[in-house]
Amino acid sequence: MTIIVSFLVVLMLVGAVAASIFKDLISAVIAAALVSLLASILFYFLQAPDVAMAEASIGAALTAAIFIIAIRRTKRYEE
Amino acid sequence: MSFLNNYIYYIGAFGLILIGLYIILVKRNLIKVIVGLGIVDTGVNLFLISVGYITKGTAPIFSRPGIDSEDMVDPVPQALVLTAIVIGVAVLALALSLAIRLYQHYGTLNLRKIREQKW
Amino acid sequence: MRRIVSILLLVIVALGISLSLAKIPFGTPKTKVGRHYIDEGIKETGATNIVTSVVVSYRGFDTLGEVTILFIASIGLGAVLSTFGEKTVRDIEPASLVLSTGCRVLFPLILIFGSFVFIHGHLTPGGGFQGGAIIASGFLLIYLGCRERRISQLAFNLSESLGGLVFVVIGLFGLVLGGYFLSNFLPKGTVNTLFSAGIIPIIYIAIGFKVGSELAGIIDNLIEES
Amino acid sequence: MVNPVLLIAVPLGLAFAIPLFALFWKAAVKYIPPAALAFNLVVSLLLLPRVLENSVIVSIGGWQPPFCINLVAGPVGVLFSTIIALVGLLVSVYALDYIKEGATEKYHMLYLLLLTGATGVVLTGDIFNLFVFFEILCISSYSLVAYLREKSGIESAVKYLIQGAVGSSLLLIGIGLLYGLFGTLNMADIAQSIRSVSPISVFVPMVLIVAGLGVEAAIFPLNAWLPDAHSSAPSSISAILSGIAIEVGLYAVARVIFTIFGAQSFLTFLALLGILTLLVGEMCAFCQNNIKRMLAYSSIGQIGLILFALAIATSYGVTGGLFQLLSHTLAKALLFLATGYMIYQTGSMEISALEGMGKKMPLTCLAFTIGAFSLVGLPPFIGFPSKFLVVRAALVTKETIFIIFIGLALLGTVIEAAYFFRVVQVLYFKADMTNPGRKEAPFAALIPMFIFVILIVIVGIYPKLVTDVLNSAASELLSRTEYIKAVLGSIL
Repeated sequence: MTIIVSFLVVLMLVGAVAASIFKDLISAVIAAALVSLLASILFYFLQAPDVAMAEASIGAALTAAIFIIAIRRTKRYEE
Repeated sequence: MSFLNNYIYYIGAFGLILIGLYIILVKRNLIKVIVGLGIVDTGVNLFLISVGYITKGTAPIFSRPGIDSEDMVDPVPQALVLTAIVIGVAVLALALSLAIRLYQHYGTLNLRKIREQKW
Repeated sequence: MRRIVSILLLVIVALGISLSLAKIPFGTPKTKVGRHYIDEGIKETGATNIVTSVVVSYRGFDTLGEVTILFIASIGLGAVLSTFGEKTVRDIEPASLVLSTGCRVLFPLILIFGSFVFIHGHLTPGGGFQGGAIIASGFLLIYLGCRERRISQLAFNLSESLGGLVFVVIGLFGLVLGGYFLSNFLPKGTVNTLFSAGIIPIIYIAIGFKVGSELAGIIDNLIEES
Repeated sequence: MVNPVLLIAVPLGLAFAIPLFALFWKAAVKYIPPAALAFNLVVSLLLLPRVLENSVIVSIGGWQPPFCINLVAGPVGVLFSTIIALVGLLVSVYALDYIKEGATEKYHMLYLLLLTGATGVVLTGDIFNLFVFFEILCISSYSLVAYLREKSGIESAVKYLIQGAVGSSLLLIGIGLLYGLFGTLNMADIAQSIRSVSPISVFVPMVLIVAGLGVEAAIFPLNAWLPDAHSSAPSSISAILSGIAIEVGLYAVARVIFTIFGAQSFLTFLALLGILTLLVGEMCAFCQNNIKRMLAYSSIGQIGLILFALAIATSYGVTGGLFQLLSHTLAKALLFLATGYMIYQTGSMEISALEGMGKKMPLTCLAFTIGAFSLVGLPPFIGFPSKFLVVRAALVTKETIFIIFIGLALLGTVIEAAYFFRVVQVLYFKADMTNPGRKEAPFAALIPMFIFVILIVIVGIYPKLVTDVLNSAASELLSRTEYIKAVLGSIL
């Protein structure tokens, strides 16, 4: 169990670092959504199913969608 | 192993918070900064939930009769985090709408170039 | 330069927090309020999902504030983005037949699932926020798949303000009938059935409508306006 | 028997009802905020005599504290809610005529929700609930700063939002740490058990919470957003942000420091921060050519003085701080309201563009002058007794450090006098030859301005009118044990 959790945490931190590095904002947003998704799995492991549902639907899906809509209205690449 | 067992969630939570704060402090692109805000929010939420966890606990739901209430995890942080998630998405949506308007006015999202006002 | 200063700042923050965390060991029971909710929650509120009873009943005032925040965000977004009718007409490429039919088939199913989640909020995991978010994702699907459709902003606004009003009015009824704002003045019913827990399911349904229409309104504003 | 929860529930319900109202009777929407705030004012004034004897504790949902959220309507809370309702009512009357462009019904909703959030912050007795109401206050101010959708407004709203969002994340981490340490969120309950853990582990959450609240309270290193936001918002919103939002932030800081943590050792540091805030604010204000930016920096200076007075933490000091807070609220709201129509007439925010306005808009300029004199601290206006109380409180402590600080504060006042007199001189003594035709502000704007003027003069002449309330508010803020006993001992 600890190993799975550690793997997920490391993956999550890698996702966060990737969100900081990517110059393509859409990729950065996808990486941030991955962070949210992994966090929602961690919430499930922490016995918080309500929060896991909320994080997966609001944090990962809807936030990523509004980010992508906003990026389409502005600029895709960071200069 | 016991170190990992005890601290892995805290490490994850504060790792996210620190990476998010780093993005906010260092990055120039407004959308990137807003992504950073989202990551900080996720980290804070993970931290709150791990504060309420009890080793080998169960979810605080009496889904079948006769379930043992002794080792249920704390429901309060979960309620707080539900609130915090919604507040987070509200702030992000407002920030993105401002970013769209800002881009229409300035043609750029680079915060260092947007300096109409000075001290 | 900026980078070094920020990293130094972050190191200080990290040190401070880890200092304080040493006093909060992971995984040990240390809560006093939470214990009370677990022990007394079912008796006092009639909801089997303790998180729901905390969200709607014990800390219902927070939840009222929280739906207000979402309401403010959606109004503020409208105020910032609205163009007052002077829209530039964009040529929208219609989606393929398969995509738009698929969206039309899925949309009611998503709606039903979302409603199920918030109607059963007091019995199973889930509730107004999760159900509302699921409903909003159904609307997102419609916006992406059937682009020529547009749901009127007015419907969203009305549903938002009705949801909010129901919450406040139930609270005031509680004040009049039970003596406390948001007190549970309805009979609690049989635990673990749909019609139980008094005002909790009613409030969660109101929240579900409100959150769903607010999130959908935010998406609508972002896609259509500006 | 009036229930304090109505102060929050009724405006909230009315704000939710505005979209429904707009459907049937659009013209009436703008009268809802004045109506709601008038209701709040009446309820607060009805509560005021009662809470002077005993704090009214109401629990939400009918459970015992600490198991539910409770509202604590003590002297401080009701004093603040009265100020919020009064200033909010006057400014909303002003806005009836001032706000014409944009989505006006959205303006009125956001305005009402902002003030509801402020009322919630001052009344709540639960730290997470405080965070939620704080977010209501902040998020509605972000959107209102951007309301005009001009270049500068959007830019300052973005800056404000980013700093505010980081601040609220820090606040939430602090609250999480407190919950981890004590397992409760009720402020009285935390205060009761705060001595049971070592001071060092409480120190980190305290710093995080004060830093998070300090962003909104504009304490020195955290106030970069303030001049931009206050100068580019519509003038009625600048009046509210300067007159109410910062003050509510300061209240939250004071409540956290005094009641929850009871941190004596932190106070000298806060006094230092206050004096730094004051000097930085006044000096920057002196250099400004833009009148709204000048007023915004002057708010920073005043906030510094209030923070310093609160950090003296004697009965005199806190009374003086609260009095100074009241006088700043009235005077600064008046100044922004008067400036709003001056800018509207001249079309420019430069101070030099205001030449000869004393002839064109005599009443507005008279109101501006009275506000400026009161802020500087001239008798017979309210600023004089309040500054006098602060100075006396600092001298009575007989501690060298506070006496040095109050000397610096008086230096700040001299700078303040210099830049306000400069503006007054431009208004009256620089003759402007072009078109001296009078063009006064409309009636709906003059009435609230002159009510402010009357309040400033009356309280300036008879400070006794408010000192009783301020005294008992100060003693409530300072006595932790009374607060704990009131909340955990008696349930309404």
